[in-house]
Amino acid sequence: MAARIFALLSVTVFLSIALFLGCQKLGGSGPIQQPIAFSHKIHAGDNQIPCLYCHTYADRSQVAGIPAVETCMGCHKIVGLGKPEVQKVHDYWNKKEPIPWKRVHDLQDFVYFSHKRHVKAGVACENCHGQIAQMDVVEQVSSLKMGWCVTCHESRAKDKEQLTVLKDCATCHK
Amino acid sequence: MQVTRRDFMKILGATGAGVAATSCGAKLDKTPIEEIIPYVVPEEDVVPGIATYYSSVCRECPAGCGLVVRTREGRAVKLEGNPNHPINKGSLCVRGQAGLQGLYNPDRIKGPHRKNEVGEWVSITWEEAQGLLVEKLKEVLAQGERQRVSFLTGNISGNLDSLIDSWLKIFRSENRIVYEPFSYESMKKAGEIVFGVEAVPTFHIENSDFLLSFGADFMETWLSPVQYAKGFAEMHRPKKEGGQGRQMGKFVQVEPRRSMTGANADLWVSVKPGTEPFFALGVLNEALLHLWKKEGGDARKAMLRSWLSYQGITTPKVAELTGVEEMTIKTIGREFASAKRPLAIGSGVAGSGTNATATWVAAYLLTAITGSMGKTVDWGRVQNVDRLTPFTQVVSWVERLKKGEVDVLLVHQANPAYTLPKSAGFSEALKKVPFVVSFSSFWDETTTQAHLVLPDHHPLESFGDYSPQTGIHGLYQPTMRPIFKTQPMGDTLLSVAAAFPSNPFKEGRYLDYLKSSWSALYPKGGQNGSLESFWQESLRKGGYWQETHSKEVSISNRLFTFKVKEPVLEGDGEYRLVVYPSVKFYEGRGANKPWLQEIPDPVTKVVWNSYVEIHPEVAEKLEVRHGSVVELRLGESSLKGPVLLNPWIQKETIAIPLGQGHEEYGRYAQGRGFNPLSILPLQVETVSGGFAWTSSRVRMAPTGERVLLVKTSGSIDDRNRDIAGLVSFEDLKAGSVHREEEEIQDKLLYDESWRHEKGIRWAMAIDSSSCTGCSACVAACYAENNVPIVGEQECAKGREMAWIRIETYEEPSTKGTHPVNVPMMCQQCGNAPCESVCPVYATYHNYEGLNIQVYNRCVGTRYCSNNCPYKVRRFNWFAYKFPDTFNLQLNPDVTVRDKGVMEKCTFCIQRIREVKDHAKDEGRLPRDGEIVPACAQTCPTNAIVFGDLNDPNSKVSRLSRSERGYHAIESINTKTAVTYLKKVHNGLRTA
Amino acid sequence: MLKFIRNILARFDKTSGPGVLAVFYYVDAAAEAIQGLKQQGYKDLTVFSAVPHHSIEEILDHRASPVRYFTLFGGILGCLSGYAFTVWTSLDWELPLAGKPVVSIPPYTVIMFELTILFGALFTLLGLVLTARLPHLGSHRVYDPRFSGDRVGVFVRCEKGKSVRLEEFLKQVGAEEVRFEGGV
Amino acid sequence: MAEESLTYQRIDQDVLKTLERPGKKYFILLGGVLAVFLVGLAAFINQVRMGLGMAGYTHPVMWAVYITDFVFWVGIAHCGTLISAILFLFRARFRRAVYRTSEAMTVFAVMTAGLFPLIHLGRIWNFYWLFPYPNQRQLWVNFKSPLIWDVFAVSTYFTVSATFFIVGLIPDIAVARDHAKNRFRKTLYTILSLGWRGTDQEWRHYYKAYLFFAALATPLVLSVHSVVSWDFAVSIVPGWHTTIFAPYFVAGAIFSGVGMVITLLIPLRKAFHLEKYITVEYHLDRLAKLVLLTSGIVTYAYGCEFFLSWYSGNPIEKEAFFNRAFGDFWWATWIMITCNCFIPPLLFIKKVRHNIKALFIISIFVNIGMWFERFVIIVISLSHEYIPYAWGSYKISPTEIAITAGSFAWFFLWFLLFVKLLPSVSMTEMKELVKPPKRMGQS
Repeated sequence: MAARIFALLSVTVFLSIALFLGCQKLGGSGPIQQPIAFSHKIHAGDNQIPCLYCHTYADRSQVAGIPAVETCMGCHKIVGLGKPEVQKVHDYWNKKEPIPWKRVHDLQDFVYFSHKRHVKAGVACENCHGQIAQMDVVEQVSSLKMGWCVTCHESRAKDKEQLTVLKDCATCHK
Repeated sequence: MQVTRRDFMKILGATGAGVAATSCGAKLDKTPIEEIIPYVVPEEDVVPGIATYYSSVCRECPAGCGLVVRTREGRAVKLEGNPNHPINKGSLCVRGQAGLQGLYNPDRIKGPHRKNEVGEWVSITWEEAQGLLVEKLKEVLAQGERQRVSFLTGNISGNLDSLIDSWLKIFRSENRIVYEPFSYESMKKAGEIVFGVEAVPTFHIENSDFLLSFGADFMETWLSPVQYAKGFAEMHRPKKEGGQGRQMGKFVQVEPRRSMTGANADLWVSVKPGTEPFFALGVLNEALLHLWKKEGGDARKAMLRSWLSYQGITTPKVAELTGVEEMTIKTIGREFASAKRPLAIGSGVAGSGTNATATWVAAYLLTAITGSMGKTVDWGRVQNVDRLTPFTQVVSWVERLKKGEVDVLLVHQANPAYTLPKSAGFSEALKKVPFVVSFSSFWDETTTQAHLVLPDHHPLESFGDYSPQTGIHGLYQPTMRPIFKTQPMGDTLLSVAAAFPSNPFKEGRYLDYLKSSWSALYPKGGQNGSLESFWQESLRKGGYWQETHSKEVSISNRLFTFKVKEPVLEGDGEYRLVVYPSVKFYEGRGANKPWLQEIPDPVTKVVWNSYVEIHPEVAEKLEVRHGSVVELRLGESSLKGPVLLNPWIQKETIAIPLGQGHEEYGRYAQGRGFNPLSILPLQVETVSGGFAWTSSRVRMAPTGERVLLVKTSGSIDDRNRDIAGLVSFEDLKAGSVHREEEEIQDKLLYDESWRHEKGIRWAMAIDSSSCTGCSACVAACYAENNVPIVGEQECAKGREMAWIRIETYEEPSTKGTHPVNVPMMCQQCGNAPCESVCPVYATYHNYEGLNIQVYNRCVGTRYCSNNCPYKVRRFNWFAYKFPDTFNLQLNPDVTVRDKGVMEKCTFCIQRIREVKDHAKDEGRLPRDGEIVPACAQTCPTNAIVFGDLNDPNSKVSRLSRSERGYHAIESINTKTAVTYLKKVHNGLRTA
Repeated sequence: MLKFIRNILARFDKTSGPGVLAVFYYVDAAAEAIQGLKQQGYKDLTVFSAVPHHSIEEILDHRASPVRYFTLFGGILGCLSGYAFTVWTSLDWELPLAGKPVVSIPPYTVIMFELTILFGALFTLLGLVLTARLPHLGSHRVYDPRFSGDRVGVFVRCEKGKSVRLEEFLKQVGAEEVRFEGGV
Repeated sequence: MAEESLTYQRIDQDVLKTLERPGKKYFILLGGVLAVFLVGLAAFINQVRMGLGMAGYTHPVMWAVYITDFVFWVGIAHCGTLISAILFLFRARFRRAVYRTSEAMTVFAVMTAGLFPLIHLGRIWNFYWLFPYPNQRQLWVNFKSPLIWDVFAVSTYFTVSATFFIVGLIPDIAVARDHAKNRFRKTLYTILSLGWRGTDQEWRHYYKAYLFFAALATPLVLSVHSVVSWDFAVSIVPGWHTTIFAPYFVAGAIFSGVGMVITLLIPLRKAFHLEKYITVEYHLDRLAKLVLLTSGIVTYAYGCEFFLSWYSGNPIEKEAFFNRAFGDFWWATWIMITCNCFIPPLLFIKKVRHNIKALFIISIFVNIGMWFERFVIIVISLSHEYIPYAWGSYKISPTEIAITAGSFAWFFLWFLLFVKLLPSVSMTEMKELVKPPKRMGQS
């Protein structure tokens, strides 16, 4: 009798701990359906278009920037005509409407993150975004959680002084 | 800068840059997937995540300060003064800072409206609206009578002004009223009487060494408050220049109720209301006497003396009349006369009775006889108030309205139903006008009585120009796409005009009209380059300023026929009523801006309400206390309001601020406080025809009720705790002011040697001597740091969220004659008591000496606030909402704090970060003065200086070493990063 | 499964029988019986009582309980882990606070103290559980509910065949009731 | 002495009688307490939803009733441990009859107290950040913060006192188990008794362990209230920053705790007819004397505080204490002084001490006075700190009243369940007082 209850209790405790840890999911997201089946593999992989060609602000602003429809049209006025997904771009362009992309990489609003600083520090896009050039549908590869950021910041510090700066809360929290 | 381009711009067209929405909520699961909306065509000025700045002009009052508007992702997020503008030189006042809340106000009229048969407002399209107006105007035109169309505007100098005049001519009308509640008629008139020049000059307060003001509130609302506050700070600064030892100007303010300006005076003289002219003449008399003794007599002096005796002025008589001691009058007269470049001004609104012109006559004479007229008064640069319709004409225009002599009335930037005294009967007159059109942005008291509303763009959304003074042409431009379906009034007028055959305008759009008119300035400038580049350059700079040449004036003979009259007072009450303009609301236009409602009045520290100021002894007599409601009665009219005790007011005087008591206007203004204009009699200044604000005697009786009247101040006595510092200029000059370094060493449990002395330590130096208490910094902080407003009930619990507050202490040792303003924000202590008590490291000391608050780490134990000796931490008691459309103003660089989180000032760390980011791109360190926190940026008197304390050459470290420097409550060894500089008062020698 | 655990536990249980259980009313009678049994060379004695009685304890003459070592060990472990944990976490992410050194021992003393007590108490509990073999999950056959009341019980392990002499002895010294209990 | 007339059997009978099926009155009482608790719970849930602004906090007064309640309940807890552990080590005879009740009170009071630091959190949903556990953020807690000391002190205190309580119950529960008639109770007691049989081996280790528990609980009880007092004393708030706080708080805690024990015992002994076990002349008399002693210490501490603030010459400190006595909250201070300094000395009079009603009323006054002591220290000190401009006031809100009432209900809920489920007088310890049945003595 007593033993049974003891067993039950310990299972409950174990489960609740597991549940608690499970809630704090550490991985990234799954693939997200976009309004246009845009493939980074075709653009960045097969066609070798540099990241900064479309994400033009990555080396000069906090945000990398999502290309304007005009940018898409720059090529697709000529390239890929007739393909149904490209036609969608034309539709948006003709309607003068922006494309409602779904956000894949979303940082919390209390985080200050500057693409510029990271790009200038020589952090490759793939470090955080993964092998984008091989993804048909982009998914979040890194957790983008604080611990993940801190681990990288720690590893990149050359000396103690730099570590202090890189691990200062105010470096990333606003 | 093409509007067509901007048409593509999405207001919220974001990009990916964090639009500061909610924030700190812990989210265990993934948040719902957001959408990112890119541009269709990229905006060439806009890089998402990077601020873009546009020059503009502040249109919150007629002063016309220059603006630089910070925009992010196509939204204006912060207003700052234009550093190159000759008037405000980079600073803004509290009203200017709050301009954004006019732009984003949720109570703005969101499109054109028509009143239907049953008196309800119906939303219509612009085509319908313009059609309706055209139809009405055609009817009027068909009748063939002149002057049937009337146009009422506020002070809108510049091209819009001339456009309206030409536009009216289409309808054979010159019936144009330019109405401002504060219109300076007595000043203009006095200029004419004394010098034969009917104008309002500019004053160079910075050049004077003795300023005597008869109630002019030049740091609050009078003419150009930022400009004059700057001038005052320069004049009143203990200077070391010139190798002649230290110098510092003196300032004497004469008024019945101590205003914020008066609180900054070296000597505040309390006179009976309405007797300012006699006091001024008394001082003139003494000054003349002194000059006579010093320089000997001459014909002019003799004439003036005989003129004075014609007025019946003798010092004992003046003393008796004004209630001021003879010695004081003599001292002021003597000191004035012996100053090198004295300046006398006055009166302001609060002191203008029926004889206000006389005060100005005396003031001009005082400046003139000492020979400093050219140095301290500039007649070559005059204020644009000459365009204003004199009050008497406004009154007679209202009478004409009552008689039904106007068929169509158009109202722009004016709200006479609120700002005219009720006794003028404007509301009744309005009912007699068959068709009233309002261009207002708000449902104010006049607009709600209109028939058609054609809401104008906010100035920050439109093109325009404004010229506040001779040679200063401010130019403003759209800084963002309009939020609502509004239309610039210029465009509306032009397209209406196009429906008439006699349309004199070539241009179809106001921008083209403005541009072509602007070209008229082009040759004057003698510019190189094309007209277009001049236009672009003007847009970039925020206007075009010309040099002016000062004009000599001399005393005219007309003066000698001028006779000062006794003030006329209406009513038979015991108390004289003084009504004064509010530094926050002006005459009431600011009342629907919640920042202005929540920022405490600099003098009374009251929020969200208005009040009847009475002397404590009177309160004792009437057996009322703070918040007790009294009834004021004048003839038939009466009003009720809560009492506020003010020791710095004449005993037989009661004072009421303007600005509250709106019946309409918006959710923040409506039904709040009371409007003293509802009781004021229609008294006119006898000589100039201006409105006599102070001309009534009222009865006062307690009602027995008591209401909430929230003051944010606890005690105004600093109890010798080293919070407020005060020294006399004499001591400073004699070198007897020393830094009281309270070095506490070897008394600590811990060794302090680990603390970094290398690297950067961000710090501030705040000069109490310069701080006027104007609270512009508070508004700037609200705007910059997404500080929420909480409302009156919450303020009553001290829950206002201001990160910086102006603490005003009345030193008991000086019997309250020198209140000291201490702007109090987080002191970024080296030994911060808040840090060690936080259980989760949400607050800690960073490597640049800042006391960081990590909002999303905070669990809300509030221990840090308890342990903060300066009480500068604020707690989010609720989830404070930023209602639509105020949320568009939020600064994306600053987190919006969630409920349950502690927050505080971190010296605008987002600005530090921005500058450091920029400097790093250039491979250097931030330069001294490159980082400017919002409070320091806007301060009209530059009282706040920010920089690196560890750099011995930085401005802040030099100031921190000043002999006047001290740290607040130094004895508790918090090692604060803020150094306060003691206030210096330059008292008058009474010998 | 449960049976298996029970079997294992029973091996360490002196009361798991077989043996003779005597019930006494008088404490001194029980004491006398125990004394006698000891003299006769019976070692596997178990005494049941509602409260411990000095007279019986003296006769049984047990060694001091080893629980104290658990307490001592727990206390020392708590103190050391309090020290190590506070210091290590401070150094793991150095956040300067209020002008105090990153590792400041005085405030950590409180944690060290609390953990000393906590670990001391928990190890004492562990010691109690281990030494007193609690919880007793085994059989309650060798027990009488009256033992928690006012009776004293004495249980002597012995083989079934050898019980008769013992039973007689126990009755003789004043046992109210004597019975033989088989094993598990 | 009363216990001379007692026998083992009698003790079992009398005490086990308290565990019999409760009457109607009990259920009415339980229902009432539950209702109040639910009101408090509703107020709390609303507060979590809306924000802490529902409480009466103001800008300078950022701690108020919740922390007052916290310190109050922690204080209440202390007396139980004093009686069960410290007096155990001192072998005080009078503790045996009353220690079980007071120990139960300790455990329930800590359970109540422990709620308040959570209730007062701005973001209670992040409360677990206060515990040092490995997390992906790589962040730890700040061990320099007195609040973390609190986390450790209170959780240690709860663990140790609950263990002490439960271990102490084992032999008694075995008795109850052996007499239990219905199935529910039988099961419950079987589990809780851990199969206790009272063998000589069990007793041998049990007593040693119990002694060590008592030995560990003794410094712990002193430390916990010291740590609680350091929440205040370690800060720089004038009126908080005092070296006297730790001993003064400990004494105050025992004072309030004994008050609460008396408040609980008087109705208990009447309801359960335990007058023989808990006597006026002996047990309550000793407790009353303890009240007298601690009231004296507390009075002395008040005197010291006021004297030192005056003698220090520190104007800020002086002003804080002047404000305490004559400021906006003068009434709270004078309630405190009246209840804690002036009323308890009535117990010097034997007649008062031995008068059940008088004793009960005085004990209630002690409870009120001690609640106000914490209120005075927390609220008044915070309302007048260093910056005169930021001085403020405070007004209690309905939410705070509801939650405070709910906390009392929560406490009594547990206590009511306790008295009917577990023996509220220790049978084992009572038996130790009674001479065991002996042949020799009989004849």
